[in-house]
Formats: sequence, C-alpha cells, structure tokens
Amino acid sequence: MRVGVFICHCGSNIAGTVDVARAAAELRKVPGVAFATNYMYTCSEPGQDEIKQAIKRENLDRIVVAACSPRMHELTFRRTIEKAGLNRYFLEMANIREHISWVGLDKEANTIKAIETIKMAVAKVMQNKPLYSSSFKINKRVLVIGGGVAGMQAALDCGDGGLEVVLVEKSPSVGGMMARLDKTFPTIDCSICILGPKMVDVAQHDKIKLYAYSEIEDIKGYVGNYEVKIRKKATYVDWTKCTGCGLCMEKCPSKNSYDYFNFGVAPTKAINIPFPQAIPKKAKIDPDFCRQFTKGKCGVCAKICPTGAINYEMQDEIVTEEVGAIVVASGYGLIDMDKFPEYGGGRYPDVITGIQYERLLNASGPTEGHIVRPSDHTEPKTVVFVSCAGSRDKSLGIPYCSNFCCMYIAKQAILTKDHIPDSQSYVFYMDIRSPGKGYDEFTRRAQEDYGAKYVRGRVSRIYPKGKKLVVVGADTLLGTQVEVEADLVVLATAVTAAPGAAQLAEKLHISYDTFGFYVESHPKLRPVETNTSGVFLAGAAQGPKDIPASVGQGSAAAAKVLALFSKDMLESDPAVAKVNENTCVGCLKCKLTCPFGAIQEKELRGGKIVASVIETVCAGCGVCTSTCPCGAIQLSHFTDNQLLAEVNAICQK
Amino acid sequence: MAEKEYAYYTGCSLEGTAVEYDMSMRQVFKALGVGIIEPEDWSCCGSTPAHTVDRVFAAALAARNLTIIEKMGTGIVTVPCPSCLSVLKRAHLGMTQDESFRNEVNELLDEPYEGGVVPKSTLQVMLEDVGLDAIASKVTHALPGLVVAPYYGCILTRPPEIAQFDDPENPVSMDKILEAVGVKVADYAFKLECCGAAFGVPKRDMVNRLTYRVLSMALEAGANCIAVACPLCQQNLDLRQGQVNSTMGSSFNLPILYFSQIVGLTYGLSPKELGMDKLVVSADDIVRSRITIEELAQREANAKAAEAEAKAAEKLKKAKAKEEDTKTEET
Amino acid sequence: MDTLNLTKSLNLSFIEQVSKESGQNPSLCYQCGNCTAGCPYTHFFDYPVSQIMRLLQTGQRDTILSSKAIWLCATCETCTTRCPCEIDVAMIMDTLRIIARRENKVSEKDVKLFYDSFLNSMKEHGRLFEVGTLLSYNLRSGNFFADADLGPKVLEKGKIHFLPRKIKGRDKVAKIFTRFQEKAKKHG
Amino acid sequence: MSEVGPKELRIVGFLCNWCSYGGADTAGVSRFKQPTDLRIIRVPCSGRVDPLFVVKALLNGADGVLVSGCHPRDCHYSDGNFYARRRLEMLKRLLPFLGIDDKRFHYTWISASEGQRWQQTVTDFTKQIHKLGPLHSGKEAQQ
Repeated sequence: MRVGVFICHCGSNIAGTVDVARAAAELRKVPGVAFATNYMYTCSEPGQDEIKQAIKRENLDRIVVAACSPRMHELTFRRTIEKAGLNRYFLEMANIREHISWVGLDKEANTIKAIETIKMAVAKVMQNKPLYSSSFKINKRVLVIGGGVAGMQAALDCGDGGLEVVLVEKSPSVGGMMARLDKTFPTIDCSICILGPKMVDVAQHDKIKLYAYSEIEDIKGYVGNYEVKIRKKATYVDWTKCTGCGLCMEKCPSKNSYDYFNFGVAPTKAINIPFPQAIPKKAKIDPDFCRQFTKGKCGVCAKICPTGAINYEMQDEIVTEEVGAIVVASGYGLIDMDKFPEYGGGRYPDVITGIQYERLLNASGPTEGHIVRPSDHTEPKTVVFVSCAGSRDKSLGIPYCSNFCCMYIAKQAILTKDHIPDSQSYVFYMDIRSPGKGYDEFTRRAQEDYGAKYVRGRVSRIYPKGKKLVVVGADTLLGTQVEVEADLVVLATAVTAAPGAAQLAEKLHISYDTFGFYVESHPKLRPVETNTSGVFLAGAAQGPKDIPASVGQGSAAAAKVLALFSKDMLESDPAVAKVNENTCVGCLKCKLTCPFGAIQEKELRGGKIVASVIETVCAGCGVCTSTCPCGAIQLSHFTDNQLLAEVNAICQK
Repeated sequence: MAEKEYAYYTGCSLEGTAVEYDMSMRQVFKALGVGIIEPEDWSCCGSTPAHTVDRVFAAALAARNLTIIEKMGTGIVTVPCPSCLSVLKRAHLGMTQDESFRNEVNELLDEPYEGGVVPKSTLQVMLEDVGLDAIASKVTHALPGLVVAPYYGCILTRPPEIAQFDDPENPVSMDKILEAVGVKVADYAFKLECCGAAFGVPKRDMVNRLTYRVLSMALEAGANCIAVACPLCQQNLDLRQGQVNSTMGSSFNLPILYFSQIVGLTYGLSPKELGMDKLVVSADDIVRSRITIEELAQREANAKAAEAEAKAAEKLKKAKAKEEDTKTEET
Repeated sequence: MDTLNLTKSLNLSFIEQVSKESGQNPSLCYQCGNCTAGCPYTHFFDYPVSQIMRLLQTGQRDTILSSKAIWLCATCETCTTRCPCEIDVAMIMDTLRIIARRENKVSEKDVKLFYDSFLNSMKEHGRLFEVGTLLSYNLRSGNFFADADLGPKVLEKGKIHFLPRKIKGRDKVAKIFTRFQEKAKKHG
Repeated sequence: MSEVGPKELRIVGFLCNWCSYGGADTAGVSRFKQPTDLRIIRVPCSGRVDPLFVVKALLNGADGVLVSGCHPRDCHYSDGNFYARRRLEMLKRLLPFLGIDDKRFHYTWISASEGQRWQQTVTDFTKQIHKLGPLHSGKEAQQ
C-alpha cells in the first residue's frame, strides 16, 4: 500500500498556526506513507495537478488530503483522484483548518493535533475499499412547498422548464405575505398588481398542479424518488362546484370570524373568500366561527349557494404525489404582540403591527385604503413607527435583524403622508438598514420630501392618556427622553420562522437553526441547497428576506432542480450497508432499527434466513451496523474496521 | 384551610412610618388563618444605602436575618416591604447561586446562612398560597363607589430574575386580590412608574415631580384611591402629597391605602385595628361608605326592581301607544 | 466641548474593573437608548443612563465617577428589565456608586450623607431609627429643616418614636460593619 | 491552553457528519477558540457509534470520549440519534463496572449552526477531563 499525504497551507489559514512542513516530515515516517508534501493551495488547479502527478509518479494508491473540512472539498478531491485513475473512495480528508488551525492559538499544540489527525486519516484510508455507484431512474416531478412569491417563482420557472410541478399552499389562496402588502419599496408600485398576474399564471399553467389549503403530512424516499402525502384540509365547500360568486359570504350571519388574511384588522364572515384576487377564488368555512358548527344550526350558505357546493360533512383528505425533488418556500412568521407588554401589545387596540397597517393602507383591505384607528375609526394625525420591535433583541431570543422593516417603515411613512396630508409621522429607529439598490435614497426621501421625523432611539413604553397613546422613548442623538402623543402606533414586529417550520424540517430531514430558519448547505456557495440532496430552499424560510431576494432564490432553486433533472439517471451513493451472508444469523434486529425500511428478510437457497439491504433505499446512517450483534452488516466506508483504525491510531496503550 | 406558619419579617418602616401596613397585614393574615411569627431580634436589611457601599457587606446585613429565620424552620419568610424583600432575595439568590459569594458573606457573619429560606412578598403568599377563593370567602363588607388604582412601585416585580413573581411590565396580583374582595379596580397605566423611592429626604423636588405624575395619572384613570404594597411608595404619595400640592400647584386629595387595609375593610375589621387613622390624607370617606354585603345585595335588588319597574312602565306605555296606533289605523 | 482624545483617555482597566465587579459586559450595549427612555430620573441626571454606558464603553473613568447621575439612580430596575441586550444596567450603576464611594468621589454629597446617616443608625441600633436618621442627616447636611414640615403630621399620627428601638443583637450587626471595614482595609 | 493546564490529555470525539461535525466547522469558521486536546472522528450518524468504540478508546489510552449528534427529532436520518441515545445512556451506566468514572464519557446534541455551543461543550468537557486527570496513571486504571 502506498499512501500519499498532501498537506494544504490554505495560504496562512492553516500554515499560520500549524507547522505544515514539520507535519509532512512527521507523516513521511508513518508506515505505509510513501509520499508526503505540503502545498500552498491544494484545492487550486495546480494543487490538484500536483496530486494527479504524484499519484502517477510515486505510484500512489491511497490519498489523504489534510486541508479544510471534508464538508467543503471532499467531492473536489474525490474527482481529482478519480481522474488520476484511483477509485474515489481511496480518499480521506483530515480537517486541519476548521477543527485545528482556526480554533487553537498554540502553534505547537496545533501542529501535534494536526499530525495526529492526519495519522488517523492515514489509518482509515488504508482500510478503505473501492466502492462503485450504481445508477437509478428519477421521477422528474417537483414539489414546491409554499405558494408565496418565492414558491410561485420556483413553480413557474420549473413549469416553464418543462417539469411537472406540485404546489402545496397551507392557506386557502396563493400569494403569501406579498399579497397582503399595499405598495412595495423602493418603487411604490402596487404589490398585488405585480403579483396578481403571477398568481393567475400559477393557476393557469398546464404543468402546475395546485393544492391550496393543504399541508405536507409525510415525506418518504430520497432524491429522485419521493413519496409525498398531502393533507387537503376540509373547506366544507366542494371546490369543483364553487364558482367564487361570493353570495354565501354576503349572506353569512356569522360576522365576527377572525380574518387571517387581514391579520385581524377587521372581522370577516365564517364563510369567506380571503381577498378579491384570491387564487383559487373559492369559498371556505371557518368551523371555529360558523354557526352550523358552533351552534349546530344555521345552513344559510347551503340554502343560498347556487351550485350546491356547501358540504358540512366534508373531511380532510390525504392524497399521495410522487416527485423527484422538493423546493421548500414555506415563508416566515411574525412575533406575537403580547411579547411587548410595555407597549401594551394586544391590550391597546391602536397599537398595531406593520402588516396590519399594510392592510389598512390597502385599497382592497377592510377599510378600503382609509387609514383609521381600530379603536374608534377616526383618522390618525400623528403616527409613530417603532422599528426593531423584537428584532435585535436578545432578551426576546431574537438577536438578528429582520432585514426589511427599515424599508417598509420608510414606505409606510411616505404612504401615510400621501393618504393624510396633514399627518405627522415619527420613526423610532436604532440604525437605518438600507443596503439595496435605490434603498437608501428611498429612506432619505421619507425624511426629506415627506417630513417623517426620524428619532434615533428605542421606545421604552407606551401608555394611553385620554384618546392618545403616549410614546415614551429616547433621542440618543440629543441625549434626552422624548415623548410623542400619538393617535396610532405601528410596531415593526420581528420576523420569525413560520409556525410549524421545525415540524416540516423534521419531515424533510433538513436542518434548522436555533430560530427555526432552514440551514443552507453553504452560506455563500450553496445558498439554496440543503444537506439533504434533492431538497432546495427559497425565500424567507431560510432567513428574513425582501421580495427581490425571495424571487431570486425561487428562480435559483428552480435552476438547481432543472440541473438535477437534466439527467435521466442519478448515481447512488455506494456508502450503504452490506450484509455478510456467511456471518448473518438472521436475527433481523437491523430490520427493526432501520429508519428507512431499507432492510428485508431474504431466504438463501439452503433455507437460511438473512438480512438484505435495498441499496437505493439505504441512506447510509449505519444504525444497523451498531445494532448487529455479530458484525455481519457493515456500513461501507464507515465499517467497524475503518473506525477502529482511527481510534487505534490515537489510542495506543 | 390548613394553618400554615410563616416567618414574618416586618422591616424597620413598618415599625415607624408604615405602622398601619403592619397592623392591617397582621389583621388580614389572622382573618385568613395564616400564622405568622416574627423572627426574634431581627435587624435592618440594609436597604438601598448598604448597596452603595459594597455588595458582600449589603448581603451580610440581610443574611444575618436569613440565618435567624433559617433556624425557625418555617422555610418561607413573608415580607411586606418590597425593598426589604428585594434585598433579602438578592442576598439569598446570590448566596445560593454563587459559592464564593456565599463564603465571602458568611465570613462577615457570626453564624453562616445555608440557603434554606424562601423570601416571598405578602402579596405573593396571599395570591399563591392562600388563593383568591379563600380571600374572597372572608368578605363581609363592600365599598361601593370606591375605584382603586393599584400601584405596585418599581421593585415588587423587578427585575424579573430577582422578583420571580408576577409580570414585570403589567403586574396583576394586587388587581386580582382587590377584585376578589369586590373592589372596583381602575385600568391604571402608571402601576410601575417610580415614585422617587428613598430620595424623599435628600432630593425632595425630584420626588415631588415623580409622585405628581403618579397621582395625576390615577385621577386620569378614574380612581378615587390608590392602593400600595410598599411603605416608601405610601410615604411619598401620602405624607408628601401636601408637599406636591404646594410645589406643583396641584390640589390632590387622594387617599393612599395599603392593599391590606382595603382587604381588611371588606372583612369588616375595625378602622382602628387597620390603622386607618394613621393615614395623612384622610380615608374617612371610604370608611364611612362601607356597608355590609347584605345591604349591598338589598341595594342592588332595589335598584334592579326599580329598573324593572321602569322598564315595565315603558313597555306598558309603548303597548298603549301601539294600541292607539292600530285603533287610529282601523278608523 | 473639548475634543476627547481617546488615545489618552480610554481607560481599559476601568472598563475591566467595572465588568468584573458588576458581572456585566459593557460591550453588549449597542446604544439603543431604551434605558434612558424608561428612566424616571433622566430629567435630573447630568448624563442620561445610555450616556453613562457610552462613557463606560469609552473608558471615561473620571467623568463617570464624578457624575451626579450615578448618585441619583434609585435602582428602580426599569433599565435592567427592558434592556434588549440583557445588561443589568442598574447593577452597573450600583457598581459605579460603590467605586465612587471607595475613591471618595461623591458628587451628590447629600445623597451619600443620607445613606451614611441611615447606616450609622443601623450600626448603632440594629434597626433604622427614623427620627435619629433624619436629625443626623439634617445636622450634617446643613439642611436643618429638611422635611421639618412633615414632622407635625407624623407626630400627630403617633408614628414617631423618639427613642430608638434597640435590638439585643445590635452588637452582632455592628460586628458586620467592623468586619467589613477591617476586610476593606486589608485589601486596600 | 492555559485554562486547562499545560499538559494535554487524550480526548476522542465521535461527531455525526450532518449536525455536530458541521457545528464544529461553524465554530472554526467563526474562530471560536477551543482547547486542543480533542481528536475528532467523523461518523455519518451518532447512531453509528458502537459503544464498543467508546470502551476501546477508553481502555486503550483515551482519557475521555465525547459523542455528539443532531438534536432529537432533527436527525438527518429520521431517528438515528434516538438509537444513539438509548445505547449511550446504557453505556454511561456500564462504565463504572469497568472501573471507569462515567464523567469521562459525555454525549450531547449540537446542530450545524451551533458553533458557540460546540466551543462551550469542548471547553467544558476538556476542563472536566483535566479535573479527573489522566485515566491510565490514576487510581481508576488500577481498580
């Protein structure tokens, strides 16, 4: 066996705190190591050439690259050695950057740690076996979860690219948060005017199958072959018959239903079409408020419906779809108002959220675009905007910036002046974050042309005094306490992960961060991929994002799906479990523990029962290997021998 | 209710300027069957002044009392004064959470404190241990016409890590207790605004300005009385109300009662026992307005009957009018 | 205002001392001003709380220790309760007071005198003797008639005791004082 | 590092590829400094960690072993970490019978985004092992 070791300087990233030359010298002394060297940038083209040449020149048959994390470059170097004629699994990487040079201060200790880590990799690579992928057919349909602007963009791009798309939307209409906005920054163009056509396209696209008011129940399978169970929630209206005429909504006597679309700014009917441009434009009953459900009698809508679409007996329905890739665009949520007792959040009706204000501004909103105070329906003359309500607030567990509030506050201040010319807006802010194209100019316009008074400081509390709300804050630039007697207060409440984000992630086997946002594969270079192949991200599900960024990600995710589906067959990962039929005793404990149902019972010719692995289903976790009492089932590339070789390399009594 | 015994740390103020808080608190506990024992030979907790000297020193002054109480074996000490409570809790939490701090404090003491005492406000004991139902069950009298602004002051619920009780931004414990005894509680936005605390003596102008706001917001909320649970708040609002009037040109005449006094009044206890005469702004009108709940029920029944009568009369009138209408139509 | 020469006046050891004694990290403050906004005493301060925090971040030891603000803070805990960065601001103010007292830099002599009168009463009697404290404060502050207008009111209500209630264990309380003073001397 | 004393001890860490190995990478990218005693072995899933690996390491020279996987319910492989938890908990109870202080073995859950938590875990565990001292020269080994 002739192992070659290549130690990367990574400029000064590694060489700065690890003596790489000494490490190479030490490695040369290790039995089995035929060649060891250090190189400035191993991942560069000349760096990779060096490996290829050394393999030929030194007749190397196994390679260890000591560099960055294998999560970064394992694939790169596998390809390199494959090009030089070695099986790609004859590569091991030693992570001496993320785990050593970047986290240890002491060069001597780092160097020793690096040498030992590389020795472990050498020990392992000597146990490695060649592995060969097989290929399998893929289902070129794509599931898009979430019908907001990011999800619709992904669905439309995939559809236009010729893929069949299954689009699942939790609420009764597509459109997401953007459908609720009045105007968009920094152009002040009407949100629904630019979104509406997209929504219609989604409805009319012959490649897109829309499941509205539906949720993901369960997902099984792997890249190329997913089986998705979708729960179509009961609407109590037969959508094949409903024409969206709206007669039911007009006549419904339950007038105090909570309006989810309008974030409760005004009540709606128990049977409703959420908004005039809804897609699909179908009615739905809210059983929490419908008299037929709460009191057991009413039936007005059933009597009035011209097509007889009402069905109070309707049940949820589970449907199954088969797809090969998934785009997750499940959007975001907003922090609850009751997290702000000092602002009277939830207690004072005239303290509202930014999205609620958006509905008050909107011509198709509950007030038809007239700004009025929820308490007494009078027009406010003094409006206070409070930015960072929850954002950048560690005490509420939200240390991050919500990304777009600074911009929409500027927009709302401008629109307030447009709607009520004799009004005065105040904006309490800590920093104005406006790095987009034309964004900073926009926030300046709010102040220069629309007279919004920006006050640099946080609001400490809000209390009612007569009909006014007294907003007590600081102006840190003046170094004083300030008070504004406001008619209406708008809180730019913090963006959170969408409700249920964690549960969805668990169904998809993708990771999420402490706040519930989904984790991309690489923060810079793989921003829409996840660590689960075949699952892609788009929009604010990954982190707070404005419209242009969400649309961009929707298209990016679609491009990734189209690239994945450009082949008819995919290569399987050969690092799967294998059964040694000679030593297997047929206890089938592995079958019980396999999380994927990848293990079957198999009868050999002699009648002996053994376990057998379905290679395409096995995901390579190795739970079976640790379960097997006789070591008969081994996870390739992570066998007992391979891992123990690593242990033995550093633990020698 | 099973009799439970608590250590009761009075605190210096309740022996002097806040003696009526002590009197009424003891009466209310007695009525509720809550046993209290005063720790023998307790000393001052050190309050704010000690905290300006040194943290270990301040904790030691408080911990001397904790040591005495620990030996009593009651487990819980209930404290009427929020300032004492805060100091005792700070000492207790500091000493139980940080070993080296505990050792430092114990070095200053004759006998060490081992951390076996839970300090609770009297408000917390009433709300959580006695319970609203039991509190309500002792009510014999009503105070119709009384609208109370419950004033908590700064440190009863703050900071939440120390107080570990009620909401630091919108406390409701006193509201609930007062409502349980049938008193009308105003929606008061200045529940927590600082009254000036211990600055009454050295910084009188400052305190007068702060109390002015607290008093005027109570009136704004429609209250005709403020309920407090803190001797310092009471002193600043009651004793200094005249000072406020002369410096700020106001004419407040707002009685400032301890919540225990109000509860005591609804229990039919005598004004004398509750120390009502100790208040500077007279609460005689409130005392005079007191009636038994039977009287109240009678009054309400009378009012209802009168209302029903009026309604019936109205109905009759309408019916007659209608009758006449139809008659005229017929003709 | 003079130019603040940060190279010369940035006192890092002061920042470290305050961090250590208060257990708080002043770098966590991002100057949102919430403490100033909620502070009932902002009107009376020479520097609002957020500026005290800023002065601390820039290590302006002398300015802070001679400020009135640190003595006029009543520890109402509003700043601590609302700080989005979870800084115990009141604890920092407390610490600054302690350091100022230790270094004999007390800008608000009356406040300190009142506290001292309180503590002396406590040392002597074991409990607070209200009349004694007030008289001693009045005598020492030269503020002879502070709250004299309130005297008759309290007197009339029978709330005043002209003799202190001395507790049996007052020597034990006094011992805490002396032990602390000895310890403080030892540690300089 | 000075915090944990001048002499290094031998600590082996088994980290699942998807969460904890990524968490350790995140700590690296964020330059969260850590003691240098730990040597990391990458496994696909914490469910792949055979208790035997831990025992072998401890008997053959390791002074401490750390296993870290994905948070419960956030496992890349559905529920591999549940199997891990069950096995590793059993192992923890068994160690004293082998004459090994169970504080030398620790298992935990760290996600790919929790760099700071990884730093804390490594620092705390290293401190703990240094407090216990070397396994093979101390009393435990002779028992």
